[in-house]
Amino acid sequence: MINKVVVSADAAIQDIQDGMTLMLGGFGLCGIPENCIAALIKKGIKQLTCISNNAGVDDFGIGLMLKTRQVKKMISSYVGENAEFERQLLSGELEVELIPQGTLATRCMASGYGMPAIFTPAGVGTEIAEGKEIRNFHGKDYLLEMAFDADFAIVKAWKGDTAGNLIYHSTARNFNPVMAMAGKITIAEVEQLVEAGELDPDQIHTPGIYVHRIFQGEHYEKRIENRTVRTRN
Amino acid sequence: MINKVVVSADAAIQDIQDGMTLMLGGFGLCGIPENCIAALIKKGIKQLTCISNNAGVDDFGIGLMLKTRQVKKMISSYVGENAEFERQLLSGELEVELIPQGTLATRCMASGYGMPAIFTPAGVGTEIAEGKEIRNFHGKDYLLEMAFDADFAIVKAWKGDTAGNLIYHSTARNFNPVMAMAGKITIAEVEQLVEAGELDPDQIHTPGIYVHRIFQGEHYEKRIENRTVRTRN
Amino acid sequence: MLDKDGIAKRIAKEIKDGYYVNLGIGIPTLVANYIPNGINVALQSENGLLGMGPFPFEGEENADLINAGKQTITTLPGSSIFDSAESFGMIRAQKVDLTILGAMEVSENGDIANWKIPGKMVKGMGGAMDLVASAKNIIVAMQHVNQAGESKLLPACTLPLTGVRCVKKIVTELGLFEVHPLGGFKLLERAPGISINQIKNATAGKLIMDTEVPEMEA
Amino acid sequence: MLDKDGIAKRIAKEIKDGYYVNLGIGIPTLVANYIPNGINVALQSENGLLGMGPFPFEGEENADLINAGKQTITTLPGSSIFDSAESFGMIRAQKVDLTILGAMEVSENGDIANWKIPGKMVKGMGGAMDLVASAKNIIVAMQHVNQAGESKLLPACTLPLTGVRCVKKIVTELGLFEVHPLGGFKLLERAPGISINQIKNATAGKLIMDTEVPEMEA
Repeated sequence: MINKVVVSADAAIQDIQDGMTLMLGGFGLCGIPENCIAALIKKGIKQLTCISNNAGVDDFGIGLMLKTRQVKKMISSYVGENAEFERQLLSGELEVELIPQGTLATRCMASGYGMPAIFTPAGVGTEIAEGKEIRNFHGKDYLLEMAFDADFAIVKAWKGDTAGNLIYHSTARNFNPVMAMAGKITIAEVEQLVEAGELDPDQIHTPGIYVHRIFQGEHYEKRIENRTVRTRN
Repeated sequence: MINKVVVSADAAIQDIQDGMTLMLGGFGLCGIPENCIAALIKKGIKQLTCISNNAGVDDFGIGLMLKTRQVKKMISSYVGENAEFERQLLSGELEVELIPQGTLATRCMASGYGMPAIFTPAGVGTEIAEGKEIRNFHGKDYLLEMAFDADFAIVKAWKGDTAGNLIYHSTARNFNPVMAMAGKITIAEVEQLVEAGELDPDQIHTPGIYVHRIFQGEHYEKRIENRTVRTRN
Repeated sequence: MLDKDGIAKRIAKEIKDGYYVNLGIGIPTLVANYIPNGINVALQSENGLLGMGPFPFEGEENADLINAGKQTITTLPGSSIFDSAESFGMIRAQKVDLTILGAMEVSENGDIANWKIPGKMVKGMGGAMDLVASAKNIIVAMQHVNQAGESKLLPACTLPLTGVRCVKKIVTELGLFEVHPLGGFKLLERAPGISINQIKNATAGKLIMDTEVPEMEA
Repeated sequence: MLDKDGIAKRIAKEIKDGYYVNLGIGIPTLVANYIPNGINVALQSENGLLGMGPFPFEGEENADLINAGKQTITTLPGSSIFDSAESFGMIRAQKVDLTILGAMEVSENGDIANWKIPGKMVKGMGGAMDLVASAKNIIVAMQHVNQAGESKLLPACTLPLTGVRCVKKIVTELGLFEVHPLGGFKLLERAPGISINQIKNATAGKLIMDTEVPEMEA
């Protein structure tokens, strides 16, 4: 089988250039590619356009890349609680495009499925529809939304094998599979990297064909954004 | 959790009416809903439109329903080696619509994803494109193809739970998950029915929300259409 | 007058056995606490989970298992996990029976505004636009008036819209309302101790009612 | 002159390390037997498998594990299984590097006809139309002439088309040809023992060649 293993996050991101468009997996701080974000910061790649559902918090996730002013534009559905984000946005340093979450996910999927555009009702009758083609099917209006075009997709999985097959854990799956499909080059970081053959072919979430580079990450912090618990009686 | 269990194939198909449109999972004879096909034959429901990648063979799969003249129209990508099929087609008793396999799968998926139509390049410049809208994106032509509208989807899985969650085995997966998503009512027959909670949520191929009725089938023959083997030295 | 739990409790009665339900952030989240006995429902969280359970016990939080509000949660027997595209696929395909969410404004034809206030920092619509554009049944849980004392049930929304002609019912601290197919808020039930006049005074949009409007059952 | 295995063997040399390859039914299936040592490839079967292995040993056939030709097969370490929509999704998204398939006719601009003969029972196009419409690299494996002795390399196809302007190379028993971007079959290699004249006589479409055309290596 084709071997996709690279030695480190630094090696995986080595040809990402200033000004490129990146997809970054994760929902909130859950299932984000922590190691690759650290490597992007270390390398100081600038003027990035980031397609990611959220923008992290001030001191974690994509928020760390905002602090170092590496992001020119965010394409997200919700940019949450992030003071530095707000400051850069209001000062005009940062461009933001807000997109309905399902549209964001489906524009990624469209790219991975070789579909140039999709129809969705999300945003019909709202400012999101401005300038977009509207088409009626069976009495209901839909917007025509274009597939995303990203230079790199960077995703985080739980387990991966040397052939690039990925398995996600719980809701850390979220946007990762659809972005993994959609990158011109897809980088996967995993908590556990195993030999090809150790994963059950029936349980693969992302087939290795979509993944160009894979490595085992380290020191996963997996920060919890909103810890909610029940107390035991 | 919501319980989807019905007692038998007969119970599962009891409200399927003459003239309805059914999706039937499977590729060749692999992963076909054997029990439901038997129940449809027993009940003698007629004038059916069947969306299924193939039409079975003379004495197995949908071929059995052709023999009993229950099928008015087949929508398939390949109708294979089936003498009765050929006879009915040439005599005009049976209508056939041939569709590229990827278009067939994607029109099912579109329905399950709430997308009214999709764009695909398959068939551009061929007789399949006749009468269809062609649209150019980024220099390439695509056909606009409509989501399927099926009264029932009938699928076969390996394991299922009482909440309707399904796991398929090996390439018996094929069209089953996309059809399961697409039926107005979806019936799943499984080799092993287990209690909700026995399947790992990360390993579900078809979430229970898509499945309206589930039962454990019996006497699976799982016939092999084209047995090919290596001899040991 | 209903408190937040009262609103959640009333909405919970709208849930039928076998429903798949998506609960928004805020009051809608509380609805899960009041689902009647014998009613089997499955909660959908649009980040990719069906069969959401309660918060975990202290010490059992799992960073990989959160809901759309980024809260740590649990799964239930029969849960399933899927990606974001499939999650919104099942929403668009109307497999989710009921969506309950908050709002800043609702208009008498069922338009909803709940994502943007001009001049203020906009955090984004998240999944709300997808949900309201697709759901076959939407119930709004909200306060009847805003902090300035102005009605949130309006002839037309003044804020940027999230979706059009989509809200079916509204529960506020004052009562239960149905959006009439021809326009207008039809008062179905008064909250305990609330008079018709109190509701009239707090409702800017067209109010419709039968001659007798029952008080909500406790 | 090449036999079927010879054609498969020559095509196998076109496969590069790291390729994902889809093999059609017939001669293309034989290509798997001639992939050079040290070249790692993964075979995609459009019914939903990446990493297709050889036929199973007798007695180890699994009815649930077949290829697109409905033959019993095996998986290899690193295989993955997926549904039909994802399978054609990866094909449309050009994740498959090379598609090898048979043909009834190829035209000098790269059109292909391989699914239908008017007046004969039509079995269907299966996945061929999706594959030829999307693949970035298509090699056709076929006999140079049909059973009536007529050339299958034509100025324009006479049979109903499967796809347009898509074929990149053709290997027949007589040689290896490239479809020229401006139209025409460029002869790159002669099959062992085959003369230019033999090829000219068997080719109805425009034939292009350099002054020296090497003979294929064994």
